[in-house]
Amino acid sequence: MARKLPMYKAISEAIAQEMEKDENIFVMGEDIGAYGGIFGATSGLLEKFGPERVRDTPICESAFIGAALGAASKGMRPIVELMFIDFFGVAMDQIYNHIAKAHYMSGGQVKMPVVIMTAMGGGYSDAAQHSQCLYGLFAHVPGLKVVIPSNSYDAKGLMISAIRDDNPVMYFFHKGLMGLGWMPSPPEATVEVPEEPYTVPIGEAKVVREGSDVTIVGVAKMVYEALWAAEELEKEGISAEVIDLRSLVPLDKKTLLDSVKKTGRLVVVDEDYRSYGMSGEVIATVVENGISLEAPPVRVAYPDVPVPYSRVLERYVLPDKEKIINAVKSIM
Amino acid sequence: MARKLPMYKAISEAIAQEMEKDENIFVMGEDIGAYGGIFGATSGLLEKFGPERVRDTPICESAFIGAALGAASKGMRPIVELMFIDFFGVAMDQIYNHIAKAHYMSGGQVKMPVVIMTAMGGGYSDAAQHSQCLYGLFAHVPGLKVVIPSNSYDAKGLMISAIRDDNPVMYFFHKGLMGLGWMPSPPEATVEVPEEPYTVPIGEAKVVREGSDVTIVGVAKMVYEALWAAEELEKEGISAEVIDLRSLVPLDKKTLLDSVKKTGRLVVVDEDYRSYGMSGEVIATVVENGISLEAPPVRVAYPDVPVPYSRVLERYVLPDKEKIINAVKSIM
Amino acid sequence: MEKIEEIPKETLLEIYRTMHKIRTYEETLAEWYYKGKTPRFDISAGPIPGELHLSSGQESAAVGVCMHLKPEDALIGTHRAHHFAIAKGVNLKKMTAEIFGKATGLSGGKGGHMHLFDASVNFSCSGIVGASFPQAVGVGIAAKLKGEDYVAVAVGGDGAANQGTFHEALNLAAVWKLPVIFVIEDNSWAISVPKEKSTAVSKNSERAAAYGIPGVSVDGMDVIAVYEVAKEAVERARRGEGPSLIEIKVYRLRGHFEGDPQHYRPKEDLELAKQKDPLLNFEKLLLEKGIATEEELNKIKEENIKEVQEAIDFAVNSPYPEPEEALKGVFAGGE
Amino acid sequence: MEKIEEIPKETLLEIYRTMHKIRTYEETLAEWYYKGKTPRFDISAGPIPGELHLSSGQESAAVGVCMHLKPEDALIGTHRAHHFAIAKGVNLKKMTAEIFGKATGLSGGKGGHMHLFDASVNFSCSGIVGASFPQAVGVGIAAKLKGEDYVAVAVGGDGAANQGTFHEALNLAAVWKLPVIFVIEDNSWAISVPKEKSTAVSKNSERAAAYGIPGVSVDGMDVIAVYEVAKEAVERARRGEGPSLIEIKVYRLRGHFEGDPQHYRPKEDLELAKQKDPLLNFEKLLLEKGIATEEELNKIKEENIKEVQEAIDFAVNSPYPEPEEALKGVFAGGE
Ligand SMILES: Cc1ncc(C[n+]2csc(CCOP(=O)(O)OP(=O)(O)O)c2C)c(N)n1
Ligand SMILES: Cc1ncc(C[n+]2csc(CCOP(=O)(O)OP(=O)(O)O)c2C)c(N)n1
Ligand SMILES: [Mg+2]
Ligand SMILES: [Mg+2]
Repeated sequence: MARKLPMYKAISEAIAQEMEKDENIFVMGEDIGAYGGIFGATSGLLEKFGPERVRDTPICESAFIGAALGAASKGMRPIVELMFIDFFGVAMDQIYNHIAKAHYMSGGQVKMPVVIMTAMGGGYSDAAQHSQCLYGLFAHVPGLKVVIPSNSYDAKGLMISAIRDDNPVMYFFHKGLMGLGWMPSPPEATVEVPEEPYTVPIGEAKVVREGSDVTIVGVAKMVYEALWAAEELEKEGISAEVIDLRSLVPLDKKTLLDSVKKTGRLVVVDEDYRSYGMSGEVIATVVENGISLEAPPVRVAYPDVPVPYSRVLERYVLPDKEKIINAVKSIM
Repeated sequence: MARKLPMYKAISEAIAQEMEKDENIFVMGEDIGAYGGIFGATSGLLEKFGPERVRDTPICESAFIGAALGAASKGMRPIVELMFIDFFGVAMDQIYNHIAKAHYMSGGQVKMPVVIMTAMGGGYSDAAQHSQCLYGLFAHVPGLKVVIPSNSYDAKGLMISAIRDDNPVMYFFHKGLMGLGWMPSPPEATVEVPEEPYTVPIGEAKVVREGSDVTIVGVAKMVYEALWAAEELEKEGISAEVIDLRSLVPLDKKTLLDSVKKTGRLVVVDEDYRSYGMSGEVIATVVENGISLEAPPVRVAYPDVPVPYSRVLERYVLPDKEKIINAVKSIM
Repeated sequence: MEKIEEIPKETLLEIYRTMHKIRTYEETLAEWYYKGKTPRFDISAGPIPGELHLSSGQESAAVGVCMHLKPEDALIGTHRAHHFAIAKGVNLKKMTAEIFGKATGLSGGKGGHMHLFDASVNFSCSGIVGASFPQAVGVGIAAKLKGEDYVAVAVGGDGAANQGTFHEALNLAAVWKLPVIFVIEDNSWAISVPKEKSTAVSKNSERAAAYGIPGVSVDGMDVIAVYEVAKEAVERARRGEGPSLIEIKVYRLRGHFEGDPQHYRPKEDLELAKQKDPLLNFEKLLLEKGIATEEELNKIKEENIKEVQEAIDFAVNSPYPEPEEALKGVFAGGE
Repeated sequence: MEKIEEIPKETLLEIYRTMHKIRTYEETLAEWYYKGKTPRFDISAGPIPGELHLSSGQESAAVGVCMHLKPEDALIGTHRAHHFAIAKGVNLKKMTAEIFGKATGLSGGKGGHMHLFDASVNFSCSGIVGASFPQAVGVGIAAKLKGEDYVAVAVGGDGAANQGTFHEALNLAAVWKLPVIFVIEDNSWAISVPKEKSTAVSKNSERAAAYGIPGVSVDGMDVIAVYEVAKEAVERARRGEGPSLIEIKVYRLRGHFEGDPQHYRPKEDLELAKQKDPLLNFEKLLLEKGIATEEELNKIKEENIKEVQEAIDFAVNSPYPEPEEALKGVFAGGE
């Protein structure tokens, strides 16, 4: 198992392996066929499974995401790609009012094993409508599981879990972790991936670095910024624990609370907008559980501004290692 | 000024008075003309201003909300009604990717004086797709101001502020506060409303009851539940301060922090879904500012479940006076 | 098109029975709805709280279409869906219990009148205008991928035909040649907005051309005409020849929802609706043509009244769900 | 329709000038885009980071339409909008600076290539497919309410015509008889998905019937044909007679975006595009008909090259914005 795979290949491998086993799985989305997905997450699938099971759609996100509901109601297990999460606004009704609620509203009669996978994240000057994270929105509305892998091992395992789950799962991948040749990606995200199928449980966070002075919590690309910050802090004698939440819904409160109990300090790093989102939720979860902190918790979050285009502007607002280091130091 | 008005009339009066002064204001939405708005917020406007300025639309929320952007770009000041906030998912793209961002993305060239008013809230068995609050979602994305009046005085003043604001304002009204004959509404929401136009500033919370032992924070209908709880608590010797946030964006941090500094305890009441929303943000805002609490903060929020239909089920999940009382007692 | 004479009597009586059952059901439900809501109307009060959208006057649309459907066929309705539910064979007792918010309801009281689900006959509906169209497309995909011959029917009102989902779904179904029948139930009103002020064409069937699919407008006064048109569309879909669009002209006998003051509605329009009653019309036809006797119809009526009463009794006598149920069932297989 | 002979030479040369300017601009920008991105393509690197959608091959659509527009008329473009921006008269220097992310850009570097705004000529565009249609409707409302005779043009690709917003906006504009021209720029592709796999009709102009408005398909190879068709639609709108739909068939000379490997695209399709070059075609026509001499055209070319170079120089030599600018300007009138 010395095989390293970039995240985009880990995802498409997971889908392919599950599709081989289960005829009910099929994939829909824009440019997911011949193109293989703009970010490669469906690469090779059309060749393997043909155009019936790997369906390039017209541009009509409401229709094909709504269609996932109809197909699921008939026992299918659709995987749909929403090319960028930024586009959710044209299809949100089908996602959150129908797919997310059908199980509950039907008193359990209907199951919705739908995976909605989508690209998120900025850092390459794609500006205000192609760089957002927005996972906080989906974590806010009930009925959707929300997962966000940060490396290719988790990407495969979480995708297989998402496909096998009988509930709708929002599967976010960060463009800047996919290991695409044309998009910068930290080499750390491309890790060893077993050939055989395996699962990473939805709802389990991971302590990716142990430490004793402060807990840094993040997802996706921010996990690396946190790890790099932790390395620097180490040199200055500050021992940071880093948690990769991996799932926002369900949230692994235990791992989070155990860590903060131990360290007594909390920094939340969030590439999604700062207010009314993930960073607030993590902090509230910690404090409402009565964990006493040695210093106020700090957020290193994307500020409440649209994503600007110009590189200098975007860099200024994106959370990064330096900002995390400063945040940690501010509470030591 | 001994004139009491129900909230729905306060809103339509505010709109009418502004429309009289400014020809650029017009109203669009479903059933806002002859019907006067399903919840009465536009009652009387068609008669006063005619069908050109009070436009009943087809059912096409993306189109008429997107049209608000185009009209605003030409100097108009559109008010659009989204009949229930639950329907946001069919029109969200125009709201958050365009109306909310146009000013920033254009480097200030374009102004978006758009008011999107919308009904929220449950409690009358309208079930999963007609009872939600969802203000947390709009507070999360940048570029939208978010206001939520709890009584007819604030309703008029905030509507006038919203109309005069050069920025997009999401104006939420709770159906159960409108003072409609056919929908239960606490009499306290129907207060004296001056005839002449006046403003309630966006971004200012209000301490609606002073107290010293605990701060209870809420919006809309939850303000009354909090007040009723406070009355009961008073009898037991617990002095609760109640804050009506009124605006979520901008959030009046000062009023919030001052109060919690004084009381040392915090209960957040939220009819929107519990996780990743308003309740978390309020708690995080308090603790990240280093305010030391005598007990962990508590949320009395709508749990992360779709709104059930049956009265017994809905009552069980809606935050109310009893739940607030229990929450407060749990931290005394 | 078949003439009424060529349709078996059994079928005609079945059509009558279902239409009459729907009318009986709706009018009975209306009575129950107002219990606890008089003298002052309070939407949250009474045994049936919340909004209630009844379908009286529109029975022919539901029955004409559903006569051709098997339980495996899916039907996805709107906020106004009782008639389609009944015609599709949804369990009437459980449906009524759901509308009364009872534990014995289709969804144990979680769904309610706008969210009726009966998986055993592939029925569902929702409160979002236009949401049905894409969902039916998905059923069509499933049929195609599984090689089954079931079809999907999406219902929308005349108002729904102006939503973006209408366009997206028809295009997608057409491009993929899916077994979907799109039904526009045109009652001339979207709440208070009349069709001519909302819709740029007089007949939505004209919009079928935008997707290269057949489009027909049919008079809902004539349930047999609806039956014939729907037959063709369903058969076409089953044969794998792709989607169709049917617009059925009906008249709304009641308000948009119960409690609707209908100030916006010209009196003549309501009068017209009463004259365009498809149930009375069909009854007259059956009698005039000598297809059925008064006695036969009366017997059906009595059976319907009894069945509806039993459903109401079942609902009324059923227990409410345990409150804690509200917290359960968000996710399958979990908590 | 006017013949080319009836159009003033001045106008024809103006058309040529703008088409050629666009082509020159796009090909120059492409060169700059790849600076810093070779040998390994890195989308985030170089003087122009992010996605870049160029319009080479589609100039006739922009110029044919915009020749009829005044600065007060609004044009709302798509992710691929440079040609429309230039034809609409957007300040080329500021536009280029914006694309280079500079402080002197239209939006001070906040918008970027997909979000070009020039309020002085009522130009805007965005990165969301189908978003332009409703927005143009709003401009139409403003014109109507203010009693002004300006019009709005919404541009969308062939892919955008399957979005729900297309349907909603056309219906709304038709119902309200607004001065809006909907332009579908059909380059046969939505990224990798060919039109015939996404669109249930061969010509989107057929969809105009669904809204009772005029619909025309026109060959973008012939810029004069586009010019004529657009003239009619714009005049109609100005006269208050309501919206029109125009589909313009063009060919995409480059990838969907720069860096697009175009594996999905048959070689013949790219070859065809090269043969269907509207700029070369028009140049040939002008010369063959003796309307212009090579010298005249060469002069125009040189002027364009110079103007483009000046715009690039301006952009390159402009400063980047101050980083803290990122936090400012979310709300008007406040910090
Ligand atoms: C997306 C959305 N917009 C608006 C509404 C509010 N609403 C409910 S029913 C209705 C009118 C529907 O008219 P039509 O489609 O003709 O159906 P009808 O009620 O006449 O059966 C409206 C506007 C909604 N439920 N969903
Ligand atoms: C709502 C939305 N869905 C998907 C995309 C991704 N996307 C960007 S351009 C494009 C293709 C557009 O095709 P078309 O409308 O024909 O325009 P063209 O690129 O050919 O000019 C897609 C799918 C988007 N930007 N917005
Ligand atoms: Mg209707
Ligand atoms: Mg195209």
